[in-house]
Amino acid sequence: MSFRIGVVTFPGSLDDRDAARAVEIAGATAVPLFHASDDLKEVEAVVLPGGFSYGDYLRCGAIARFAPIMNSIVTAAEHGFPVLGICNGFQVLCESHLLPGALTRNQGLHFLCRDQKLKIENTETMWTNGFTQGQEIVIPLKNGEGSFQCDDETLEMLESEGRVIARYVDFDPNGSRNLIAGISNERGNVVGLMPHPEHAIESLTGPSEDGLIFFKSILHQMVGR
Amino acid sequence: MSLDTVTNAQNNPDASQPWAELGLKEDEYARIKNILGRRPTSSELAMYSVMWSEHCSYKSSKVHLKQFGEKAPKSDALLVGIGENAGVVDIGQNYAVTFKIESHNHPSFVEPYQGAATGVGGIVRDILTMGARPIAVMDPLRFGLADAEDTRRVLPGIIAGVGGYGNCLGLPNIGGEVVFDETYAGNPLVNALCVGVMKHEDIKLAKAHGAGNLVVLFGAKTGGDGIGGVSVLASETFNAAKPTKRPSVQVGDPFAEKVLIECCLEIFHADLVVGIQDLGGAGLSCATSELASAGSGGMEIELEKVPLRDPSLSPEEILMSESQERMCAIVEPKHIKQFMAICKKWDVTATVIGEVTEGERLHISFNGELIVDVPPRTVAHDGPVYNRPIAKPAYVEERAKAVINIPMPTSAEDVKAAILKLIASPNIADKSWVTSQYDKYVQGNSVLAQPEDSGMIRIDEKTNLGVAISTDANARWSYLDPYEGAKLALAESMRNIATTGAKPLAVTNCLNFGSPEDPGVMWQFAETVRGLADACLELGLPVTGGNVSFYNQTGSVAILPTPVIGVLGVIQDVRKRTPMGINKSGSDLWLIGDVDSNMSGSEWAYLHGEIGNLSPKSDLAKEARLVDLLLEGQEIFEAAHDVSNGGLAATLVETVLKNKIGASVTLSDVAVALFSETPGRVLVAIDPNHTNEMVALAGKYQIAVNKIGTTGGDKLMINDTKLSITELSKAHTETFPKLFG
Amino acid sequence: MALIVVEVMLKPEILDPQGQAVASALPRLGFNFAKSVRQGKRFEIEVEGTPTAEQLAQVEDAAHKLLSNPVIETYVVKVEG
Amino acid sequence: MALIVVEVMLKPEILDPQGQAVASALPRLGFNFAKSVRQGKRFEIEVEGTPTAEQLAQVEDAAHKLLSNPVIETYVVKVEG
Ligand SMILES: Nc1ncnc2c1ncn2[C@@H]1O[C@H](COP(=O)(O)OP(=O)(O)O)[C@@H](O)[C@H]1O
Ligand SMILES: [Mg+2]
Repeated sequence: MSFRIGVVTFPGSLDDRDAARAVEIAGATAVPLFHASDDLKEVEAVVLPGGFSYGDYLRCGAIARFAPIMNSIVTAAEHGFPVLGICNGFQVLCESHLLPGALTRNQGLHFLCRDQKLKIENTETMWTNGFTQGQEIVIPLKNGEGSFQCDDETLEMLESEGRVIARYVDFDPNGSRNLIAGISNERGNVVGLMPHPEHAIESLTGPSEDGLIFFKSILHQMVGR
Repeated sequence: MSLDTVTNAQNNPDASQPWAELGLKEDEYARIKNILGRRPTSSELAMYSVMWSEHCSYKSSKVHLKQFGEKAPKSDALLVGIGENAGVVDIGQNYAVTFKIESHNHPSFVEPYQGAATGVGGIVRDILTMGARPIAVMDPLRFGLADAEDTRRVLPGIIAGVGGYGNCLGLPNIGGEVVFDETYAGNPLVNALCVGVMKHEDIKLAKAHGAGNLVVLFGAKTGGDGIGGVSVLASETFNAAKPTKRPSVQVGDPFAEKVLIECCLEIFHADLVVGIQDLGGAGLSCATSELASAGSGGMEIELEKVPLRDPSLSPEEILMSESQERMCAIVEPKHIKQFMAICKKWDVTATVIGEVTEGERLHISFNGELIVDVPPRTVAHDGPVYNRPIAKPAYVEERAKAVINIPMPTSAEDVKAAILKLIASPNIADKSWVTSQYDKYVQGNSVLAQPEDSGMIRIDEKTNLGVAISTDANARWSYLDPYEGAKLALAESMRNIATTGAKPLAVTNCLNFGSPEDPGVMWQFAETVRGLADACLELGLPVTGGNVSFYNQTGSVAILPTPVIGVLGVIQDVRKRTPMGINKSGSDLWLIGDVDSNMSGSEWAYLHGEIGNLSPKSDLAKEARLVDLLLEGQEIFEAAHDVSNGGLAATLVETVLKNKIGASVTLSDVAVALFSETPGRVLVAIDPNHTNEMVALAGKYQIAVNKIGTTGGDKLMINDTKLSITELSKAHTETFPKLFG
Repeated sequence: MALIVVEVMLKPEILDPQGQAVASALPRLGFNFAKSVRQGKRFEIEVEGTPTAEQLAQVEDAAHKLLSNPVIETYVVKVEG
Repeated sequence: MALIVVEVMLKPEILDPQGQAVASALPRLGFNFAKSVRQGKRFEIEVEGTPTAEQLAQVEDAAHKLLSNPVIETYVVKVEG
C-alpha cells in the first residue's frame, strides 16, 4: 500500500486540490481530511493547505486552529507526526503554537502573487531532506499576510537552532524578519512555509518543478526509513 | 403596521402610489394596473418597478439584441444559448463550458472595493447557477486619466476588490484589461468575466417545474443591502419608527460565497435540484418570478420564512434586497433531507420558503396575508420594450473629415525616445502592479495568464484538453465607427485566442454605453450590436450571452462606446500552447499581416491628443484565414504575440521583456511600422529551419508574411536604434508603481 | 504626550463578515455570551503635549477623509491619557 | 443590553505596516499632528442585560484565546454603555 498523506479541507481552504495533486505526483496517496472530524484516517503525514480558512476575517488561521481535526494533528505532531503547513496552513500552525511566531500583514499592504526565489537553509527536516544545502529554488508566493514576525529571543532561537528552513532571495516580498520564508519545529517534523510548493510541480502550470522536492522529501524520509 | 395586501389593493383602488419615485413611467404604471386588473400592492409595485428597470428588463436594448439570435450562425457547439444565466458550449470529451461577462460599473464608482468585489461575486454565481464549477475569472477595467485624483481613489480600491474577492474564492485571475481615458472619469468600468466547467449531463437551468416541489433559499441571510430606492415604499406602508437608512452599498462576503460554491457543487453532484437561480439584481423578486416564469406552473412563497439579518425589513424590502451570496433552488420533497444535510455540512443556512404550484400565478404571502398575486411572466419576461430614437451624432462626420497630423519619428534617437514614451504610457505600461494582486496559480490548471494574449486553463489533467479566453475592446475605434469597432474587437479577441493555439468557439460581450435616452448614444449602441452580430455570423461564432450597461455618463458626456468582447476557444492539448515571449536565441521573427499608415485610434495618436478620423476597416475573411494559419502553423511557432494597442513597438518590447531575451529587427518606414495599429497582425518566432513552412502557410492562406529579424542578445535593435533590456524594462515597469504606490 | 484614539466601525446596516465570523466561532469554543459581534478598527495616534482644540479638529478631518470610509463606516474621536 | 468592547493592538515591538502607512499618508494630506500611529482592532460585543463578573471573565478568556494572538498582540476589555 502506498504512503498516505492527508490533506485537510477547512471551510475556505483553496489549495487543497493542488496539494493533493502534488502528493499524488510525488508518488503518495492523497487522503482528503475534513476539518469537522478528528479522524486522521490512518494517514502518515498531513498537509495543511493554503487558502482563507473562515475567510481569514479575524486573523489568518485563528479560527481554523480550533477545528476538531487540529486537536488530532496537534497531539500527533507533538509526538513526531509530520505536518507541512503551506501559507494559510503555516498560519494555522503558528496559531496552534506548533510553530513559534506569527504571520502578519505584508509590509506593502497588498496581496502579492509572484514567482519567488528562495534559498533552502535546512535540509535536515522531514520535508526538506531532498534539497541540497543552500539550493536556490523558484516557487509561487501568494498572500496578503505573509510577514513573519516574532520577538528577538525567538528569532535568535530559530537562527541558532538552524530552524529557518528557507529564506527569500533577491526580493523581500513582505517584510518578514530575517527574510524568513519558512521554519520548522525543533524535531523537524513540523514545517511551515509561506510560498507554495504545490504550485511548482509541473512546468506547464508553474514556474518550476522545484516544489515537488518538498513532497518527495517526506516520502523518502518515511518510505526509505 | 399596515400591510398592503391584495385585498387592500382591491378595496382601496385609488390609493396613491410612488411609482414615479420608483422609476416607472406613467404608461408603465398603467400597464401594471391593466395586467392585474387593479392597482398593484406595494410589494407588487416594488417587484415590477425593479424588474422593469433598464438593468433587469433590457427594455432599451432588447430590440437590438435580438439580432444575436436572428443572425446566429449554425453552431453545433452551443448547448444552451442566450436567455439563461449564461450560455453553455460543448468543448468535446463530454465537457461543457460556460462563460459570461457582467458589469458592476456604478457601484464600483460609489464604493470601489465593495463594488468590484460584489461584481466578481455576482458573475461567479451566474456561472455556478448553470451547474458548473467556476474555474477562472477575468476583469476588463476602464478608468479616467491615470494621474487624475479620482483615479487614485478608484483604481486601487477596485483592484483590491477584484483580488480580495476572487482570491478568497480560489479562482485564478487569468486576464483582463486596464485602460485609461478621460471619459471614464466618474464612470469607471468594472466588467467581470467568469468561466466554469461541467459535464454535459450536469447542466442546470433556472426553471421551476413540478407542482409540490419545494422552493429553497440558501446562503447568506437577507439584509437591507442595495435597496435605497424601495425604502420609499417601506416608509409609506410602515408608520412605526424604524431605521429609514438602507444601505445602497452591498458588502461582499467571499468566504460565504466560497462555502456556497462548495455546497452547491456537492448538491449538484448528488443531483438534488430541479432548477436553480442565483440572487443578483432585484434579489428574490427576480429569482422567484424568473424561476416561475420559465417553469411549468405557479409558485407560492411565504415571505416571513426568509431568514433576515435585519429584522426590521418590510416585505417590500425583503423582495427587493440585493444581499449577496444567496441562491434559490427548486427541490423535490424526497430530496430535501439530503439537500439540507449538505447545507448543514458547509454551515450554509437553508430554508424552505415555498413551493411550486399547479396554478399559473406567483403568490407571495406575509404572515398568512396575500401580498403578491401576479402572472410571473409579466414581471420577469414581458416587461416594456422601447424602440428608442436613434440619430447618428454629428461628431462622426466631423471626425471623418478631420485632417490629422501626428509627429512621426525618423532619426534613431527620435525612434528610441518615441518607443520609451509609448511603453511608459499608462495604457501600454506593464500591469504587474495590478495583476500581482491576483492569484493566478490557484487550482493548478493555469497554463497561460496575464500578460499572455489569452488566459488558458487546463480542463482535463489526463487528456490535456483546455480552453482559452480573451477579452478585448478598442473604444476609440468604436467611437469613430461603432459598427467597425465591434467587428474589430471581436476580430482581435478571436486572434488572441488563435495566437495561443486555441480554436475560437463562442462569444460573450458586455456593452458599456452612455444614456440610451440620448439618440446619439443609442445610435452607437445599435451600430455596435449590428456590427457584432454581423461579425459573429460571418465568422461562425455564436453569441452565448452578455450584459448591457447604460447610463455610463457624466452630465451630457458619455463614455466612449465600449463593447468588451470575450471569445472562448478550445485547445486539444494545452502542452502545445504558444507563449508570447521569445524563449531562445537564434530564432527568426516574422510579422504576419500587412501594415498601413492609418493612425486613427492608435495609442501614438492618443499620446498626441488625437483620436484620428476614420477607423480601420475590418477584413473578417482575412481574419478568419489568419486564425486558420495560426492554428495550422502552431507546431512551428516558438512564440507568438498579437499586434494591437501600441502597434508593433509594444508587441516587440513585450515579446523581448517576457523572458529578457533581445532581438534585432529591420523595418522600412520605421515609424509607421512601429506605431500603426493596423489589425490582423501577429508576430511569431520560428526556427530558421521552418522558413519554407512559413512561406507555404502564407501562400496557402494568402496572407503577407515578412521576416523582420532574429532573436538573441541583451537589447532590442530596430534598424540603428538600440534599446537595452534594462532601459526598456525600467520604462515599461515604472509607470504603475509611480502612479499608485 | 497624549494619545488620540479614532474608532472606526461599519455602519449598523452594513454587513460585517468579520464580526459574523467571530460571532459564529465563539459558541464553537463554548462561549455563549455574545448576542452579536461587530469588528472595527482602532487607531492610536500619539501627539506632542496635550491635544489642542485645533488638533482635534484636524484629527476629525483626517478621520473623515483618510481613516474611515464615510460610505460604509462611522468614526469616533477620543482623547485617552 | 450592554456593550463589551475588546481592543486589540499589536505589541509595540511588532512591525505595524498599516499604522505606518497611515502615519506617512497623513502629512501628504497636510496633517502634521501625529508623532506615530498604530492600527488595531476593536470588537463590539453585545450582551443581554448588565454584564456579570463571570461574563467578563469569559470575555477575557475569549480575548486571550481567540480575539488576540498573544504572540504579537495585547488586548484590553472594557464595558461601554
Ligand atoms: N450584450 C448582450 N449580448 C448577448 N446577450 C445578452 C446581452 N446582454 C444581456 N444578454 C442576455 O440576456 C439575458 C439576461 O441578462 P441578465 O439579466 O444580465 O442575466 P442575469 O440576471 O442572469 O445576470 C442573459 O441571458 C444574458 O446573457
Ligand atoms: Mg443570473
